[in-house]
Amino acid sequence: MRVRIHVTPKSGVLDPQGKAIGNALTRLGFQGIGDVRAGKIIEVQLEAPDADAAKNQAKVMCERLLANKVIENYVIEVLNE
Amino acid sequence: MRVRIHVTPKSGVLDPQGKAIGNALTRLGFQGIGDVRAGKIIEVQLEAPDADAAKNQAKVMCERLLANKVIENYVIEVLNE
Amino acid sequence: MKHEDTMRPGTLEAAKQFGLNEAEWANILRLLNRTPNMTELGIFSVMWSEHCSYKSSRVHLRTLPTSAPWVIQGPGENAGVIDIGDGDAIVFKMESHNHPSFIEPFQGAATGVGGIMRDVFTMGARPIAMLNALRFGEPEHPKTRHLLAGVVSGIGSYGNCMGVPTVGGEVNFHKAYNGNILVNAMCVGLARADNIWLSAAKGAGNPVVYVGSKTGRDGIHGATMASAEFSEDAEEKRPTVQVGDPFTEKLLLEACLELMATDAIIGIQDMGAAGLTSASCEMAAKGGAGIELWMDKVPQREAGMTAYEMMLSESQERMLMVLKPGREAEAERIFRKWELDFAVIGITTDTKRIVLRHHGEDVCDLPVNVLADEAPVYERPWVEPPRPAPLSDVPAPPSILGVLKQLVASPDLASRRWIWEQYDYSVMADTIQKPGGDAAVVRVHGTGKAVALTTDVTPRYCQADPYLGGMQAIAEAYRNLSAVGAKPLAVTDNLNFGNPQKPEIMGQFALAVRGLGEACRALDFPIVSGNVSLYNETLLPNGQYQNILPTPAIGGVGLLRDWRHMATIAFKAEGEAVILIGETKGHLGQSLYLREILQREDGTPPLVDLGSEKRNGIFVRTLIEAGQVTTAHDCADGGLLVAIAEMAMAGGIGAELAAPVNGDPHAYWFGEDQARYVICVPQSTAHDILAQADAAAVPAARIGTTGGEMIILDETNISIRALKDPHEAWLPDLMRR
Amino acid sequence: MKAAVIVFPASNCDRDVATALTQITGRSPAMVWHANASVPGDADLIVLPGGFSYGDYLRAGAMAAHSPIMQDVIARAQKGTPILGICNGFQILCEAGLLPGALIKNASLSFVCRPVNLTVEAANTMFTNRYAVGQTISIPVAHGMGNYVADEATLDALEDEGLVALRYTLGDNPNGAARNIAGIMNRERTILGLMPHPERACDNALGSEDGKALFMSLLGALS
Ligand SMILES: Nc1ncnc2c1ncn2[C@@H]1O[C@H](COP(=O)(O)OP(=O)(O)O)[C@@H](O)[C@H]1O
Ligand SMILES: [Mg+2]
Repeated sequence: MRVRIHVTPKSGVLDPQGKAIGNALTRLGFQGIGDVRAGKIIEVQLEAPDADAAKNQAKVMCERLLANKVIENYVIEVLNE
Repeated sequence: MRVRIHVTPKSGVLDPQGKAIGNALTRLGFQGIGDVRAGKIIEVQLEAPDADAAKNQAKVMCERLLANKVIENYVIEVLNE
Repeated sequence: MKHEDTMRPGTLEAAKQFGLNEAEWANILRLLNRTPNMTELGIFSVMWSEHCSYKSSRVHLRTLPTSAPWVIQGPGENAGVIDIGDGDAIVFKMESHNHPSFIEPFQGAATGVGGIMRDVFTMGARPIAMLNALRFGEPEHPKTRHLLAGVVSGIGSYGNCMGVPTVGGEVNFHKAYNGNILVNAMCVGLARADNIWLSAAKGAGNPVVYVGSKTGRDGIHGATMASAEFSEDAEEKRPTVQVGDPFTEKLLLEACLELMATDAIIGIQDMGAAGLTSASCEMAAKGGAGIELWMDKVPQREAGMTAYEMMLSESQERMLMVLKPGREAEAERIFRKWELDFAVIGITTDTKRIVLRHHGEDVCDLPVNVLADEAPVYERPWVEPPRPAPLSDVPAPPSILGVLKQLVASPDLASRRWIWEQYDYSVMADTIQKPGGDAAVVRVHGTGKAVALTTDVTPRYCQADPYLGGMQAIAEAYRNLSAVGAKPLAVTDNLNFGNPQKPEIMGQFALAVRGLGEACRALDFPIVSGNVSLYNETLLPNGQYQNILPTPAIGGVGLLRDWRHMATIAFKAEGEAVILIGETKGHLGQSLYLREILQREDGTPPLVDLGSEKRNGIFVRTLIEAGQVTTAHDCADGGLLVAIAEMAMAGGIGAELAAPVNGDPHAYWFGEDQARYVICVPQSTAHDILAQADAAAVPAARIGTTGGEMIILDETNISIRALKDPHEAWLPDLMRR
Repeated sequence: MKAAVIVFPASNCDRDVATALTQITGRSPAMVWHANASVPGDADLIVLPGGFSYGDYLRAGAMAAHSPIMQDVIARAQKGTPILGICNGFQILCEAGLLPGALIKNASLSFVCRPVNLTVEAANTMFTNRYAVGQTISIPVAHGMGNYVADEATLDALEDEGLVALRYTLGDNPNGAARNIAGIMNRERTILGLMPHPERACDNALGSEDGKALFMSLLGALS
């Protein structure tokens, strides 16, 4: 079973990387660039009987390791069953 | 218009971060962890008349800056229209 | 809080939530002769917090010696400044980021580094070195590895990006820090003595300018959190963590230095803890001016921010300046070039009031002196902590070298290489002594001079006897500088203690400060800047409080007039005479031998004889300056044999040692008597050096000869490899687990 | 020999390399701000220094590769002006397409600062003619993203054409780089990118003078 986890900075938390990317796009000549946020995406192959179990397992992974809950949010997507 | 861009290491390209995450998950006691890939997610607010135009613009951004085609693939998703 | 709510009158309840007590609230009402609104109350809570007002510590700090002919600026500005000759000045300070680093180790430590760098470059100095003094809980504690890894990578990521070498520091592990780690960062900068910038906002009608990053809602009430003890709900306070942006800070550094090459600035102050509030109040207070701020002009990261939020935000990488009128355009050009926000957000006035205007309304109007000078000062009651019983018998170990092997791989003595290899210690190409020695040495670029830098304190000594522990911290810093051949010049401190409202903790503080002061006076080693971090305690599940060990961390700065005459700890050649300087009594109380080998933390800490410290230090330094000695190391944690082992491991050369004629060998080899150094000299000069020592009334004795690949002690021996492998492996092994 | 050092936002070894160049060539380089349109016409060497241009955000060197000055740097490269990229400069050269491959996170995921032993692989170049092939030299590295990657065909081509200038000596690879690659050149051997910092190894007081020969090679070749 494969899950995909999106980890993004919480709104209100400074995202220096997003800010720098936004400025760079503007410098490259793209017009009307607004807010840019940069995050991580982690795909994990894991063993689980079904999608729900996979999602639960991924949730534990996020809480324990993959996301820094102080400043980040995460969203889990199960890719196939 | 908001687009989300997934940038992931090409298969075959070394992914030290993915590998380290996989090892850490196994050390934390998760069983049966297989391949782990780590990538980036970039959300950009841009001005475009419709989803197709937004996608095209994002594609140019990826080709020019957001992805390094030597090592990365990208996928574009338009979030709202 | 919505805008309307920030305009409502404050209440006692709100004041308490902001960390003020009933008497302080009453005092505010009396001083203002009216009820402050919530915005004003927020500003009071920040300015009157422990962090900004030093209300518990001030009466004690006043007793510290802060002057010397070479001190240009003592405590009171963003950092201390000393004269190192030829028009050069060193600007330095140490600061804590303990609580944020416990909550989010990477960002907490990173923003700590960013904050202390701003303190230094605000004064016109280019940072040239960073150090960090770290304390973690027990190595086995479930949080320790995560915290250590995060803190180290946070420090590295910020300092490395800034291009400032991180050249030294110290790390201890002790269970008293399980729930409250200490992250103290020190920044050292180089400036021209005639180009130091201060923070006073002088004159009326001068533009007040904001530069750097935009203001967001981060860290609101960070300063009050820094002054509140930790409880189990510390995690609830998480959103107050700020994220650092070293890239922006690097631009800010370059832009500020570029502007400082002109004479456009009247006063400049970084926005650190308590952000815009303390920056504006302190600038106004120092300059005897008033300030009017136009909050609509403050660069904002988020929509709909209230004046309250902007004033209390702790967004990083921001500065406030007062410019000479008419110089705005020139300044703006520089900051725009560096792609930074720049805004004129107010004006100085002659009212001596802080006035905030937002959406056409005055949302705050407070007298500056009430915020700054009328802040509470407490003479908190204190008692002398109980003295430890004198040491009972200490059994001899079966094998001296076996103990040595165990000690060099113990948590407080094992190699810190895993840490410092994550720091760029060689950028700027002037680091001529990297981490791993007694003090780091960094050249003053393009000159023959160099500065030596060290951080020191032995918390277990301070716990047993805060007065002696305070003295010892200064003495050890003095020794580490002398051991590389530097003349110790001045000190910054970071006083980390528990809850000052507990008389025993306040007693630790008072006595430690007394010890620091006494040692500084005796050694001509004034304190020119510092920081106090109190309330370092954790509420345990059983309802008890765990206070940290008293930890007055000392950052010492010394000067080498000629860096070609410098000593390092490594044995350099075979067949040299190993000479011990200083007197050895075999003091085992509070030693690492007791703690690591016998699992005992008892006895009194070693005595500190400041006369010997000075005499012996000057003697060793003079030999190094004269080019007679290039190998020296002080004896500290672990005692004489550990010092010798460190010299052998660093040089890859062994030594043959003679045991003492009388006394217990284990006390001789592992006792932690102070004021001692090990030096090495060629056979041909050994006799002369001993004679010089004799003439200077400095105890000195030849104790061995370098050579081979072993440490040989009477009939026993151990190879350097057998010591070095476990010494180097301990920390990487811990982190791999 | 007249060098130009390009200064990007958050370059931080620009001064160090200028010091080394001044000391060894006797001439101080021109310091050129990245927003400028062109490199001074008389520059016969362009140096992209180490540092954290744009904070290493997104990918190290990615944003700097699009700096205004880079159009001229690329044009000058095509005309054969020698270019030296150190650390972040190497990353920028790869991102700008002037050198093949890419530099990704160190295998350890940690920043690493320490002296490394390098083996000189090519000495018949303007950058390395003062070294001997097979010589071992010690130069410090200091980077978080020095792990060189490229597809097998590219790696084979680099080897076959003798474009690997420096390799980490066996057992001393600090970052996991493919085939221990520490520095590579373009086909014309006019561009060198390397992760180690030769400018920090020009002074025995810093621990090594092994970097000096690189600047002396250039001095000899260009004057
Ligand atoms: N956190 C750290 N960062 C950088 N260097 C460190 C750190 N901790 C220790 N070191 C270095 O390791 C060496 C040994 O530290 P320590 O045992 O505290 O020295 P000493 O006993 O001489 O004060 C010193 O050179 C010190 O600068
Ligand atoms: Mg020492």
